[in-house]
Amino acid sequence: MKKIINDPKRVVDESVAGFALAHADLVTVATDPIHVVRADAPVQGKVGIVSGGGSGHEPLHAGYVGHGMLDAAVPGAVFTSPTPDPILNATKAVDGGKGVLHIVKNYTGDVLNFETAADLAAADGIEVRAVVTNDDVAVKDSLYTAGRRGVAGTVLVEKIAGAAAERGDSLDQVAEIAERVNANARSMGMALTPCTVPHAGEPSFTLAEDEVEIGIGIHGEPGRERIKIEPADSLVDRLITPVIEDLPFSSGDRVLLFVNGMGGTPQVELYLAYRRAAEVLEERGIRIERSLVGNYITSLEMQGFSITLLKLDDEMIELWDAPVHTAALRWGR
Amino acid sequence: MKKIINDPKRVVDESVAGFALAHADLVTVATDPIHVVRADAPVQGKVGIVSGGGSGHEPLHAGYVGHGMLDAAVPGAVFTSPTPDPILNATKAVDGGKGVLHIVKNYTGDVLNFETAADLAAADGIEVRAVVTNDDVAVKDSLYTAGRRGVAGTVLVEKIAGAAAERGDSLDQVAEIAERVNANARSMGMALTPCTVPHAGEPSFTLAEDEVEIGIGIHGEPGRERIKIEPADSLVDRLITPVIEDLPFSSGDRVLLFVNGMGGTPQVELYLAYRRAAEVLEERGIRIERSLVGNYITSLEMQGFSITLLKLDDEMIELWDAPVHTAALRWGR
Amino acid sequence: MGLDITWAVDWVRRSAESMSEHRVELINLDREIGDGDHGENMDRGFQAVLPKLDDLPAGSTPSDVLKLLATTLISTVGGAAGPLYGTAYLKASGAVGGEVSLDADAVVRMLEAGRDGIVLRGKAEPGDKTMVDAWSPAVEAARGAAESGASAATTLQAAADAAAEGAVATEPLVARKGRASYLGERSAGHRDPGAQSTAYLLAAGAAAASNGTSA
Amino acid sequence: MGLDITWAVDWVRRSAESMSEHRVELINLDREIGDGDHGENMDRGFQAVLPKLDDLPAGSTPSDVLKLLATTLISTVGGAAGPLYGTAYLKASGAVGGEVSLDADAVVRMLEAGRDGIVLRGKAEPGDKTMVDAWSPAVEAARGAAESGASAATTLQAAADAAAEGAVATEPLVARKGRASYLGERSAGHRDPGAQSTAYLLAAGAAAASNGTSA
Ligand SMILES: Nc1ncnc2c1ncn2[C@@H]1O[C@H](COP(=O)(O)OP(=O)(O)O)[C@@H](O)[C@H]1O
Ligand SMILES: Nc1ncnc2c1ncn2[C@@H]1O[C@H](COP(=O)(O)OP(=O)(O)O)[C@@H](O)[C@H]1O
Ligand SMILES: [Mg+2]
Ligand SMILES: [Mg+2]
Ligand SMILES: [Mg+2]
Ligand SMILES: [Mg+2]
Repeated sequence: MKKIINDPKRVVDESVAGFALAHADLVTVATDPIHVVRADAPVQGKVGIVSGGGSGHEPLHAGYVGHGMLDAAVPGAVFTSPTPDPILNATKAVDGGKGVLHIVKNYTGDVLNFETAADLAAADGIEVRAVVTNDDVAVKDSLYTAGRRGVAGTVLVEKIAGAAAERGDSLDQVAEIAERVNANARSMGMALTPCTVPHAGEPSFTLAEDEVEIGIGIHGEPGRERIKIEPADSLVDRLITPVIEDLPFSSGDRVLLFVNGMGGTPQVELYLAYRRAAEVLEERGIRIERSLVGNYITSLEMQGFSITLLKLDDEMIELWDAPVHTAALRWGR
Repeated sequence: MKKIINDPKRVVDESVAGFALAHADLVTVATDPIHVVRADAPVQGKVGIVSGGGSGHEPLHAGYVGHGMLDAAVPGAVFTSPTPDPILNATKAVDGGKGVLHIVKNYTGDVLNFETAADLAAADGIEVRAVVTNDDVAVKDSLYTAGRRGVAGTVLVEKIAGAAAERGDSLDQVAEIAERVNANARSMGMALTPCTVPHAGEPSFTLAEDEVEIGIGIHGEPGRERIKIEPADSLVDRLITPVIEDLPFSSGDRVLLFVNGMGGTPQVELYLAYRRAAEVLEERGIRIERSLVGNYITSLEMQGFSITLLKLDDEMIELWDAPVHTAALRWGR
Repeated sequence: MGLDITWAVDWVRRSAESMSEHRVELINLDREIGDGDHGENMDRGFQAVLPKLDDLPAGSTPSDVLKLLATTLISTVGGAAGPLYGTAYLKASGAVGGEVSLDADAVVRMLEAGRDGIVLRGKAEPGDKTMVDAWSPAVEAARGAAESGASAATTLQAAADAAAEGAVATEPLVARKGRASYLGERSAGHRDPGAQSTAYLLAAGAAAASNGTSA
Repeated sequence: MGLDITWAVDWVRRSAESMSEHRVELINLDREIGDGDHGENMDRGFQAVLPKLDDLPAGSTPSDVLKLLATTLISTVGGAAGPLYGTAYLKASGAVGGEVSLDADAVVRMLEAGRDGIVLRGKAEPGDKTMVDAWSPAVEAARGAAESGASAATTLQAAADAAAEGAVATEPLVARKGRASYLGERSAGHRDPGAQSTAYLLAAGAAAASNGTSA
């Protein structure tokens, strides 16, 4: 394992400390237990939004703390959900009197820890609602599984819900739009290479020189199937087809096309994938209204990418375009 | 070699095509020969700024085309300087009557091809000046070498010169500030892993499981020395010390600290490195006024990072803060 | 002879030792069908509780130790295992509240409450390839032992043995809860890391008990 | 017998073939001490000129062929090699302008002008571990051959042989120009890719010439 780290046990602490120094204008970082809070929190009269989860997916979530998006992020150990304490602290820190929304990716650990924190916050008189994202079509949803995973769609939920909160929506309204974005978002990813969790020291799985994993999760969880590498256009087709057919997205739909890198993928490959994805949508009469291309929700240094489609309505477009000022996503100010 | 590509010979064309589709609001892309031009070019009464070089360093340069930065970018084949034709075409396309600045990284190929293009543009009556960036302290500068390489400092030159052009400075003034930024910027990088040029199909060099390369260039050119991997803090010290001592940067200086990823480095590691770099500067009484952390000039999927320091003056700070709206760098609008 | 505060503290100490010792093994099991952090998570949690044991007030009961363990795990482990084990120990603590010394029946009540806590939070059924597949046979075995008149220590040993078998028996199963469920059929052929850690934790309890009896 | 338009066209064709054939080898040499693109760059450039050869107007001279080659390389190769070889062929073209058939002296003039063009643009001296280290001995050898009365073909063969030796002789050198110079001492022990491509290109010229003589 080669990484730019010191003690594997201190990776998250030291990285978040660096983040705090680099973005002191945007965030305040509390340590022990660690959570990242918008510098001007709590914003009175605004719904607070807290998200979090295991570290290793940066810029998710700390990179999205700031005006128009999250009020706080709670990073756990690498790929490990945070415990309830920092979630509770973050929830208290961002409560501006209008309640707090938890945006939680659908993993057993995240759901359970956020649940506990929400119970504790409620006991302290803070109104909390949770939206659980589960946009990954790679895993069959069923009563007999943990359900679909929350992946790249989470970024879109955070941006759009963040804008709704910023314009003054109520907790119910913010939760409703967050649910709506999640319900209209679908994703699927693939990996060329595994990633290595610092404290594990070994790659999360192994792939032969000519193999790729289709349907990969964002924790290096193996996916749907392992196949021989194919040209980029075929790989894009393998991801976008199930995404399109799941919702389904149909001719005339307006979408946001999000091509996300897994952390170790060069931009040149992401845009190359974007080209094919746009072509497929064009062929199907699906209109790309907005785009996002880059490493926005990652798995450490994993190489690979995911494709997310979000079916847009006018309100979502307006909220997507609204100003946002965070470390990783910024426009309009 | 595992990459998200189709035909290795069409990587740049297809990727730039994707870029054009994703950022149609910002840029227009001319093909054959390929160059990326600001959507509203030529901006009358504004100095045009053109940069370019081999592909594989994305977001450099196309990601920096837009308001407040570059007017055009000319991507060559991967790691290969573009030929004079597209540079000439780009130069003509962005000439708004006030002349054009070429920002060229100091590599024999880039210098020669931009020189030829400038001669041809001059023959067409366009006033062209070139600024050659050479901020890499890893390579000893000497009469007997090709001189220092232009690396991450180039991004800072492009941003600040771009802002000067946007506010209406003359060609001489824009060139002067570009020279000033280059003269006050120093960088050094390292790599954990090599990168693989698509048409080569093999890694640019090999490193053992426990080796890193100090002083790496942005084309996977081997650097100063190969050492056993060390903790992140020591690696940061190995990069920042020669950077500080070269200019030199001294107590009381105000700087921009730029921690750049080589393309395959996760953010968690970049911020961890930033933490140590900030600590070193603090110890030396050097004041961090501005920061930039991320993958801004890369070597395909190479893992590693570089540290750049720019000694700031008031004008540079003002120009750094000025609005910029490009695919990869955006604030203030 | 029942299991008292000394046993309870010893259980936690031995558990911490076992989690350290098997940290890499549990990480590797979790890498196969999860995300490779289970050993790290458990080790972090149990290391965190050790210093707190010294601050237990005089007169503390096994229930107090279990509660301390529960709250520490909840606030340090994270992931799925943190809340699940946290709830297990919290409910176990409640089931033997106030008792100074646990007899065989108390051991059964404790284990059953623990298992029920996990099921309440995690909604897994036996056969879903989770830690429940170690806890459930452990509870049954303990009940059987206690009903046939075994000592508390022997009862706990029976539970530990059954948990170990239960962990092994997760290998052919297809996971239907937790991260491994994303793998579908491909989860078969691997042991569930949480079931294995459960086996180690109950083995630590049994070892502490037999040590107490023989001492 | 001098070297005429047929020879010139054949030289370019054989050069293209040689660059294709040695593409991977030149990439690998460049990977060692550069950025791994030299073979790709040269192959792209020479492939681009092939279709244009068919459009040469009747009455074209070797100089016209060299000029076409020069402008094509300049506009398709990029990198350092594009402008350097481009300038070399442009100056070589100029040195034999209007001549229908090149004798040994013309071959020397052509090679010398090419070498000087490279030095003018690249500022490298012999011993800097660049293509100049193949071109310079080639020019000297050609001059020696021509002075001792050799034919144009033999003169070119002498140049090609000297270039090949010159390329080999770059191996122990420490690079002082181009990308390899960044390596300092570590560039020693590797052959310069540009010197090697020069050797192949001159060999192609000599082969075309000897083919012409024997035909
Ligand atoms: N719903 C559930 N019910 C019971 N146990 C579960 C459930 N989900 C996960 N587990 C257990 O948790 C273990 C994984 O724990 P851990 O790796 O620490 O957490 P995470 O999966 O969040 O990384 C699994 O091996 C399984 O035994
Ligand atoms: N200044 C120079 N003078 C002469 N030849 C040079 C000079 N710089 C580079 N070269 C030649 O160019 C070759 C590299 O060409 P190429 O790999 O195509 O370009 P780049 O270095 O831009 O990738 C070197 O092997 C060397 O022979
Ligand atoms: Mg986990
Ligand atoms: Mg090159
Ligand atoms: Mg796990
Ligand atoms: Mg090269």
